[in-house]
This record gives sequence, structure tokens and C-alpha cells, in this order.
Amino acid sequence: MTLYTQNLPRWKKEEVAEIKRSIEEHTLVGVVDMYGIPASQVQQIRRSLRGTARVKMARNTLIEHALSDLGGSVAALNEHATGQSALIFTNENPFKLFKLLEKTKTKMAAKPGETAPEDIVVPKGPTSFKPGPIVGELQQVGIPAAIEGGKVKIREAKTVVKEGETISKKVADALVKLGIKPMDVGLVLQAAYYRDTIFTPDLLAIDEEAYASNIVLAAQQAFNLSVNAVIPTRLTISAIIGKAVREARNVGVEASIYEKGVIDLIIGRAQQQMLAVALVAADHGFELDEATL
Amino acid sequence: MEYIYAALLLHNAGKDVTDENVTAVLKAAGVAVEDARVKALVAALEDVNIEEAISKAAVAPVAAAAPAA
Amino acid sequence: MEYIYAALLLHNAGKDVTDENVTAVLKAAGVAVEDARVKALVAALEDVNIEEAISKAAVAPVAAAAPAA
Amino acid sequence: MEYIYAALLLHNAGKDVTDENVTAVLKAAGVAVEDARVKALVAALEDVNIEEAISKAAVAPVAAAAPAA
Amino acid sequence: MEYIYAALLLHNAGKDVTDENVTAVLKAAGVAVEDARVKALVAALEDVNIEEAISKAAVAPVAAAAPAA
Amino acid sequence: MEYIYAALLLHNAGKDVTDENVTAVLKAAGVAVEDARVKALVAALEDVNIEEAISKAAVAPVAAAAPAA
Amino acid sequence: MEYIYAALLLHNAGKDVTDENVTAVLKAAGVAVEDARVKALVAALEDVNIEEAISKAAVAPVAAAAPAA
Repeated sequence: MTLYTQNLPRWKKEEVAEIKRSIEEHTLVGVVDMYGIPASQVQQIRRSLRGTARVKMARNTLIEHALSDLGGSVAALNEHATGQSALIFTNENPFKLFKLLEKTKTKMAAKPGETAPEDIVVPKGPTSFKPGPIVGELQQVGIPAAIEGGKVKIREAKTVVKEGETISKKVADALVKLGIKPMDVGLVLQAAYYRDTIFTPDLLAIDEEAYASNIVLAAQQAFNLSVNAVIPTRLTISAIIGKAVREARNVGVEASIYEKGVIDLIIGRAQQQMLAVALVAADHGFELDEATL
Repeated sequence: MEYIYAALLLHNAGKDVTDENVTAVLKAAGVAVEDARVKALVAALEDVNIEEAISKAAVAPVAAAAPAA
Repeated sequence: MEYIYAALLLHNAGKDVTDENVTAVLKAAGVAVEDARVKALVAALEDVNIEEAISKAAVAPVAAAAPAA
Repeated sequence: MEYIYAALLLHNAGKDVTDENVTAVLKAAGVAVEDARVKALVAALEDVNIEEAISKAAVAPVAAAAPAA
Repeated sequence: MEYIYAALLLHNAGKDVTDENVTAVLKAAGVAVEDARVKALVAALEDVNIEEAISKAAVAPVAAAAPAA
Repeated sequence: MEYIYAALLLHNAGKDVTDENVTAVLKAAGVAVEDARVKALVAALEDVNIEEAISKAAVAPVAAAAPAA
Repeated sequence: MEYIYAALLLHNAGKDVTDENVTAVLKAAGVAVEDARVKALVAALEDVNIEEAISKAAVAPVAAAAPAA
């Protein structure tokens, strides 16, 4: 299957060979988008992934060559390798990797034209600015700035850009001045190849805890169904017996059936009713004796 | 609280809670009846909706039992 | 509940909860006494510590107070 | 509790809770049936909506249920 | 719940909860017995201490009050 | 509980909970299927609103029910 | 939830929750199986202690509303 690489120059062949080797040596290979990540942050991310995952930057064409050479289901990763893609190798499962990459994201200043990932809110409170043209600049983009005690102050919290809206140049400038960094920047996993399957972010965003809690939920549903529909199983028969006994007791007390299992409950109910009536009688002038209370 | 039990017995049996009835019940139970207390009880219960008071007993969770969350 | 009130009245008055006593109290209240229920009541109370059952009632959460976890 | 269980068995099976039926069920379970208890049971249930009573919470005996806060 | 009550009735009467006994009790109640359900019940009860399950019920939150976890 | 899960699986998949379907699912899971239990399951679920039965909280046996706050 | 039920069915039957087993069970239930979801399930459950999760369910009786899973 070296059909695709036979005409490449030597260094490219070596690069492709290395990519192929890395893919084969790891249980997972992913495609990540590097777009817009400053070099300094890439270094930081690499450091925090060290020992767990390795990021390999390569030209898209070489990645494509490597994947096509390997063929089979991994070749489908090609569809996800666009723009400034890099490969990531790890022996973790795709959920772990997805979470790991989420954690490496950091907040950065917004550039004009970017989309707000969430509502961008300027918090209420004092700023470090002295009075000056800054007040007008802030007010221009709708931030309620005022001068107070010789400092510029934001009078109340204000949402300047809603989630999904584009951030204008003026707003971006104001946010930079206020030191607000609304953008999540980091490696975005676009697809992961793991155990002969391509995992896309929509599957990976469901985390393990969600599965675990669904397991609990399913177990509860099964338990409820077994008890409520009276389908005895070893796990639920005690609960079913308990339900039957409680229902029998309820009937016994409600109907005043004087049987040993319920007579104490009936006494208890009579006693409580007596106390209730005694308290009301006391309210209406009947003096209670000490033994009552 | 024999007097209250007597009243509840009568109420449950669908009888009026009168001096005579309460006295009769208490006597049958061998209680040395104090007329003044009977009168006081009957007077106190005159304006009371016993049914309501009883049903409150079934609802009001006792302070002690309120689970500390 | 008349029967249990009669029993508790007797108990409170320091009398034994026997068929005769319960019947007497109920009759005094004008109740048409069913012997079977009296017998069942007295039998059920035989091994029960009434005092204990009463004191438990004082602490009971009346309706099922759902513990808010 | 056998008598109550027998009554609920019949009720759940869609049968009437009569003296005969209760007695038959108890006998089949090997219980030495006391007629008085059967009569008391049937009498007590006569005016009761069993379906409703089943779900109405009885007063729980409670020291044990008090949640450890 | 008929099947469960049959089992509880037998247990309370001091009898073994076997296929035959459960079937006999249900038949006495006029129930068209399904063997499969009897078998399933008896199998489920094999390793269960019924007495314990009953006594636990006494402490249980009375109506099915679901603690919101 | 395998049988219950098989029923839930079928219900969720929008399939009828029949003997054949339950058996097929259990077999696929490598379970040595007991026809009697399948029949008991299907019979028990016949008149049950599964959606409702799933979501109604059943009270578990209860050492556990004492909420440790 | 079908995928989850399938996993629990296998677990309860003492089988491994593998791609093949989950797929087989789902297919038997007439579900149009999505490979990626099966794999995601199996991968996600790798680090989940199913036994523990189940025992949690048995402890907290909960009104288990169906999720939009």
C-alpha cells in the first residue's frame, strides 16, 4: 500500500512513515484543530499532555498520505483533517482524551469578528482606570461606566455580547482594556480513531459520568418496575414483601382491624387523635391534666 | 386523658358529646366522674369541629420527627 | 375507632381491657356492640404493651414525612 | 396479620371479602380459623375503600425511622 | 400482589412457601393460578429471609415517599 | 433481573414484550432462558403501564432508607 | 436508554459488556444498531463499576423519570 508515497521526496517519505508508525503504536489517533492557537500556548498544551498524549503537526497532504497508506477504517479520518489540523496520539480512550483536551483550554482575549462562546458579561465594580476618555469609550459600547472617588467604575453588570453573536472591534477593544478574556482556546478534537471506529465530538461530549448515572437510572427503573409490577426477582423480592406488608398495615390501621401486627399502630393513631382533640379543647378552655401531655 | 377518649368514643359512634353521654361512658369505664370537668369539656368542645381536629392529627408531622435534611 | 377508644379509656382509667369492660363502655356510649370485634381487639391487645405503643405515637411522624435528602 | 393478608389476597384477586372466602383462604394456608376474628375483619372492612386505604400511610412506629441527622 | 400475599399468609401461618402451598391458597381464593408466576415467586424467595424483609418494612418510609436524592 | 432488563430494552425499543421477543433478547445475551420465568414476566406486565411503573419510586428495603444527612 | 439496558442485561447475566455482545442483544431486540454508539458505550463503561452503580440504585428509591438519552 505504498502506492501513494512512492513518488514523494525522501524527507516526506520519512515523515509519512513516522506518522504511520505512531498510528500503529497507539490505540488512538485523533485529529485536532490548531487554528488560532498561539505558539506559546501550543507549547504549554504539549507540556501538560506529556506522558499521556503527543501532538504531531504535519502538512495535511502528508497526513492524508499516511492515512490512505494505512487504508481501512482509519482512512476515514481524512474527512476530518482540514485546515490547520494536527494529529494526536494516545493510549487513553477517546472520552479521556476529549476531557483532557477540554482541560487544556485557556481563556484568551477576543479578536474582532470572533463569535462569543457564551454571554460576555462586564461585571459591576471599580476598575483601575483614572477618569479620562475611557469612560466615553466604554459608554459607547453600552457599558455603564461612571466616575466615582477619582476612579472609573462600572455601575452595574452588563451583558455586552450574547452567546453566538459576533464581537465587534469596539467591544473587543473595550474588553481588552478591562482585561476580560472570553474566548476558550485550545485543541479541538475533531475526530478520533479508536478500535476500528471513528468517534466524533457529538459522541464524545457525553462523558463517562453521564453513562454511569444512566446505569444507575436504568437500575432504578428496573427496580421500580419489578416492585410496582410485582415481578419477583431475588434482588427485589424483599422490597415487594415490604410493599405488601406496608399496604396490609395501612389497610389494617385505616379499617381498624384489630390484629397483632397493626394494633400498636392503631393505638398510636388513637393517641394522636386524642392529643389533637385535647389541644383544641384546651384552646377552648378545657384544662388538661398533666398526664395528657 | 379519659375525658377526651370518652368524647372521641362518642363522636366516633355518632353520638352527641353531652354531659350525660360523657358521664355515662366514663362511669361504665369505672372512672370517678368529676361533674365540673365534664361540663368544662363539653363546653370546650361545643364550638370545635372534632372531625377537623382529628384529621389534623393525621397531617401534622411531629416536630421531633421532622427529618433534619 | 370506637373500640380502640374504649380500650384506651379503660387502660387510662387503670382498668383491665376485658371483653366485659370494653362491651360495657361501648354500650354506655350507645354503640351496637359486635362481639367479634371486641374479642379480636382484646386478643390483639393481649401481648401488646399499650404504654409503649402510646409513647411511640408521641414521636411518630404522622403521615409519611418524606425525608428530603 | 394472616387475616389481613387473606383479605388483601381476596381483594387483589378481585374477590369479595366475605366470611366464607376469608375462611377458605386461611384454611388452605393451614391456619386454625377463629370465626370471631374473621367476622371482625369482614365487619371492619365493610365500609372501607380498600384501594384507598392501601395507599394511605399508616402511622409508622418510629424511633427507628427517625433519620440520623 | 395476590401471589405475594399468599406467600406472606403462609409464612405468617408458619408454613413453607412451596409451589403446592402457594397454589392451594390461591385456588382457595378462586384465583386462576399461573404456574409460572408461582415458580418465579418461590424461586425469588429461596434465599430471602422473609421475617427480615417484613421487619424492615416496619421501619420503611411509610407511603412510597421518594427521597429526592 | 435479566428478565426485567430484557423487558425494559424491548419496551424502549418500541417492541412488544412478548414471550418470543424476551426469549430472543435473553438468548442473545447468552442467558439460559427459563420459559416459566418468561411467561411470568410477560403475564405480569400485561396490564401494567410500564412507563408509569418505571418512574414510580419503589421503596427499597431499608437499612438504607434512613437518610444519612 | 436501549444501549444502557443492553449493557445491564449482559452484566446481570454475567457476560462481558463487549461490542459484539451489546450488538447481539440490541439486534435481537430489533434495534437498528449504531456501531459508534455501541463502541462509545463500551469505552465509557470501561471505567465504571457497574455493580456499585446498581447498588446505589437499590439504596435510593427514586422516582426515575425517563431521560432523553
